[in-house]
Amino acid sequence: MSFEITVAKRLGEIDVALEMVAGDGATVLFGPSGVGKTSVLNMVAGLLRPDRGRIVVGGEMLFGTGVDVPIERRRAGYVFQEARLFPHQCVRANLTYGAAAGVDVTTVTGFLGIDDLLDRWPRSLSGGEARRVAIGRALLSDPAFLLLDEPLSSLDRARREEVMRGIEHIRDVLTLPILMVTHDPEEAERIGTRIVTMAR
Amino acid sequence: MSFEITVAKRLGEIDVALEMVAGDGATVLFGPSGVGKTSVLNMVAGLLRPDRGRIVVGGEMLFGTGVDVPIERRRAGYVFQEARLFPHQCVRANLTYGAAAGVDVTTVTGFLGIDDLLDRWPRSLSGGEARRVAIGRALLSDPAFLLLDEPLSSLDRARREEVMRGIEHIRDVLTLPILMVTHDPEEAERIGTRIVTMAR
Amino acid sequence: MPSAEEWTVVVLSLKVGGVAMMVTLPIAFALAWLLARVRFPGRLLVEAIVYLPLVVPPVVTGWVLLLAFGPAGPIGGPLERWFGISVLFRWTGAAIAAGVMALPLMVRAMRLSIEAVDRRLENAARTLGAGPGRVFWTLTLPLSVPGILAGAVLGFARSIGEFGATITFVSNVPGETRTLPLAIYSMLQQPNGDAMALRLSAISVTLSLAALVASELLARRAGRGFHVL
Amino acid sequence: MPSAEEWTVVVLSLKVGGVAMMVTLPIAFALAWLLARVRFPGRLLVEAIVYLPLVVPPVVTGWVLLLAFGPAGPIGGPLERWFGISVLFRWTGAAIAAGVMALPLMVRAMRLSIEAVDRRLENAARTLGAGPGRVFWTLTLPLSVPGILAGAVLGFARSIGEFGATITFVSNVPGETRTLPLAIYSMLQQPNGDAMALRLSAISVTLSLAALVASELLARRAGRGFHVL
Amino acid sequence: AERKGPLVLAAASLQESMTAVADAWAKRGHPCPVVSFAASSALARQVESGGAADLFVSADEDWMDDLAKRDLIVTSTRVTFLANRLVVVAPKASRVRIPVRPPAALARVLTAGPLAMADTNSVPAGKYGKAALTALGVWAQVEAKVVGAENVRAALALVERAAAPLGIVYATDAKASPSVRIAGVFPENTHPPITYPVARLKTSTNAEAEGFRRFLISRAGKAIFARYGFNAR
Ligand SMILES: Nc1ncnc2c1ncn2[C@@H]1O[C@H](COP(=O)(O)OP(=O)(O)OP(=O)(O)O)[C@@H](O)[C@H]1O
Ligand SMILES: Nc1ncnc2c1ncn2[C@@H]1O[C@H](COP(=O)(O)OP(=O)(O)OP(=O)(O)O)[C@@H](O)[C@H]1O
Ligand SMILES: [Mg+2]
Ligand SMILES: [Mg+2]
Repeated sequence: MSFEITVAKRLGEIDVALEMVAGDGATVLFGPSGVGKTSVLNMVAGLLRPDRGRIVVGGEMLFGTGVDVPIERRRAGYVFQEARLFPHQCVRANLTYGAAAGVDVTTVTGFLGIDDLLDRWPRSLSGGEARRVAIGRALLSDPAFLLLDEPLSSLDRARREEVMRGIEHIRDVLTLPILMVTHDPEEAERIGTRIVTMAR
Repeated sequence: MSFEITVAKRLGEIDVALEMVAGDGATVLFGPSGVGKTSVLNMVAGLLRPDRGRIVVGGEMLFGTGVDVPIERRRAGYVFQEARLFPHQCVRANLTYGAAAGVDVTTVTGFLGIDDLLDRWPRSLSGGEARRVAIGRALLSDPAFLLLDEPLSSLDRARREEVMRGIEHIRDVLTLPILMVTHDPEEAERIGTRIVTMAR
Repeated sequence: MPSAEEWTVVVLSLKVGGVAMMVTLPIAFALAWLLARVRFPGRLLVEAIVYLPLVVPPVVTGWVLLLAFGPAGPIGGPLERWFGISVLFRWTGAAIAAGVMALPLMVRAMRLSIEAVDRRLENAARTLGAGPGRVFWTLTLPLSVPGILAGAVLGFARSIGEFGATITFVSNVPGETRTLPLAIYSMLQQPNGDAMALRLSAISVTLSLAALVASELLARRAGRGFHVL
Repeated sequence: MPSAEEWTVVVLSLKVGGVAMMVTLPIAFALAWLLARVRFPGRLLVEAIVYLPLVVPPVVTGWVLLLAFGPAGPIGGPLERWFGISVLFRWTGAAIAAGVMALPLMVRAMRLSIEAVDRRLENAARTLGAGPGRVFWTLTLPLSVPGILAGAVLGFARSIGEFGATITFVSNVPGETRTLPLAIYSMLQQPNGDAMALRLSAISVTLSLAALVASELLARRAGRGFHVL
Repeated sequence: AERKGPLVLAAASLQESMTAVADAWAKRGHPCPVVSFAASSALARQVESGGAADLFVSADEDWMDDLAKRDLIVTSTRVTFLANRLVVVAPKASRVRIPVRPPAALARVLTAGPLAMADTNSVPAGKYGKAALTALGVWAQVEAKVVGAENVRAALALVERAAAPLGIVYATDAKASPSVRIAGVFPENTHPPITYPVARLKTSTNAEAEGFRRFLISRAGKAIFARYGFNAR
């Protein structure tokens, strides 16, 4: 089982709830804007505490009765909806923030097309460049699973194709569990081993 | 002529340059990530000063020899790549920030699906909700032309359809010049009266 | 319960501190904005002058104020001739001293907040048709509220606690310039005044504590705009 | 050129101000962090105590320090008995006075910056495997640099200018505790000391100006991270 | 309307005694004088800058001379009306006695620990003390042990809190403090006379000013000061 998620959380006047059990591969979370997709990812990452529920990822219980694994030990490779780069660190430092010492950044910078950006400051990056650095940063942090919140928006076709291949590689060769949010049916189709649709 | 843009600008080690003359309707700016699309919009909006060039929109010279119209008098309806909502104002105040007194917000909140969010604070909005508020804010500011930087990313299919229809309405009925950046060929096809491709 | 005399001192302190803070606040914000946003030639000099009262001993500041605001001074002269106003030995002088001493603290705090305002939001506002003035009032100012509050508290506390410049500038006149610190000083001059001095210090602390709590509550309201997740 | 005597005073002032700032900086940052981030029961009380030296007249602060660090005091007693250390009439005492007076200014400035740090970045760091400690050192601290710099300048300037608490606590001992403000005060007590007092004030101002310029340069480096478009 | 009392600028060391005199004056049906207590130096500078007050009572003649030189006082009203003595104090519990002679013995006692004085370069009490110790031939030995306080009361406080075993203060201070005792008195001929002059200021407009000045130097006024340890002149 890659993801076993049963959560409920009240946000203001909205109830976010999801119940899903997903096998190996990538699970695409699909649903209208505001339904709670990002909130679910936040709960899996440990940033948001469910009011009740259970979260098991790759056989490891992250949240449940008496269990609430601290964020930093969940080993989520989380690509946020916004880039969230560290503004005071250059791109290289951002990329290696979560990485083991001596990691080779070129393993990801190649297919992300950010080889030339390593010495730049985040503020000088374009939208798509920042997004790709954020993807690279998550991948280099030796994650146990991936949480991807619309990672491919703001990428052009060619780049999107390359990044999708990267994700497929992670899914098929590295066999990391992946939970991805997207609004693009084509992306969902291609990456998702299965599609979970959330609704109010 | 809706847009007549000849600009060149050096950003760090990158040269952004564009030369285009576009007639009525919507112009889609297409090109790989980092090519300078956002920079062009910033120059048209007046946020970035071209090193040299000329910008004429709807017959009005915004930038050129001896001319540099101040940002606030260019009347650009600019939807930024990030939402940029004012964090200390509720959604309603954000929407009416640039609007004439007494403007009816429901003219845009309907098709944007943000009627229920009017009294919320920006920090509590989801990614797509914030984006839609940003679109509404730009539309309500009585713009002379629209600058849209990937406005439809992070919207689900149904909502995207509605917003696209809204943009088409603005293009065809209100006949405002529109300059839009997108990576989605389908969107480009449907909204763009013409497509301008930028390349290094 | 405070005695009638203590009461006079407290009311006077509040008046002096309150007026000093209120008048200095906008001046400090204008200076903070200037220092944070405008690159002009004499910038570092202006900054140095603002900081002066922090650096030189309060006695010197008081003395300089005395020279400036005396009837023969460059400010006091015209003030006296044209408006018939004299601030020597008057509570207005005490407020001036308090304000001048509080200024550097206020400016620094406000500047920090102004510099932290996201310029991208201001740019967005301008594309929406807001001129620099409107951008200032609707964005820069409200987004700097944390710094303004911090500056106000620091300034008020400093005003309430100001001693050296005040006694040097406007003396220690009961009912006019004998604010809490001066009253405390007077008590400490008497061998048996320790208890009274402590009492007055406690009042002093209570006042500032109240200001502190008020600013915390206001700050909490202002803080709701920020993302935490 | 300063005379040999002035030189002694300047060097002493720098030593006292520098040590006071260096030692107080981490304490202030820890307090600022605590006040900005942790909601604990006695929070307002801690805050009030931090602010005390700002509010009560410096003379009272000096007097309280005297009681605490005197040979019979709760801190001075053990210090003397166990370590044979006495800070009375020593430059170390002057540094303590300066540090205590500078503390509230430093804490407030730092807190402002800590509160302005984007929590979402810290959350991102934690998902990347950084524990609270690493998040603090790699994000909270460096992103608070503007506040730390502002606090350092304010603190240094305040230390260089500290008078009332110092003279009350450790007296005016040449070569040990006679810092610039005390020397200036001594001058002003004499009918013809004005010129000398002004001279020393100018030195004082120059020192702080140097600190100011240094902090501006550092701040410029730190400021490059922020979006402007 | 209520008549306003004169504004009196008085040296801080007169705090208690002057307040008592002002109260006595008020009891006789006069409007209560408004007294501002600060260092003589601060008050004199305020007058020099044009501050309008009625009377100035200085703790030393230097600052009064300074005002006279600038023609700010009505010279005919200047009267030196009080005098003080310089003493060595020790904490109440201490049993130390100060031998005035020989210098070696005096120096040995005074250098046993820090010697609290008002600043010897600037504050009057400190300057008098330095003069006395010089006259007694021990200044060179004692100097290193001296800690200079901002004012006499601060020096006294150091002794009261046992931060210093001995201090040099005015007799009036010693008398007012319950926690110190006088361990020795300096002979009057070892230092310049310690005197307090009063004068009316040229800026004085208050009709009561002259009356209060006369009361200060009257037998009744001086009697009140005497209760606080001053010697009438
Ligand atoms: N503090 C709050 N008060 C009220 N409503 C909130 C609060 N926080 C979040 N919400 C609401 O919770 C819902 C879920 O938000 P979430 O960010 O998870 O949506 P999403 O599915 O990721 O949407 P999108 O596709 O637009 O990013 C949204 O409707 C949002 O408005
Ligand atoms: N200060 C700078 N120093 C160096 N390069 C810069 C700087 N500012 C911008 N650039 C570069 O300029 C290029 C244009 O950026 P811009 O944001 O316009 O791209 P874009 O076409 O909008 O890309 P995207 O589709 O990813 O948003 C980018 O390659 C960016 O890295
Ligand atoms: Mg979302
Ligand atoms: Mg872009």
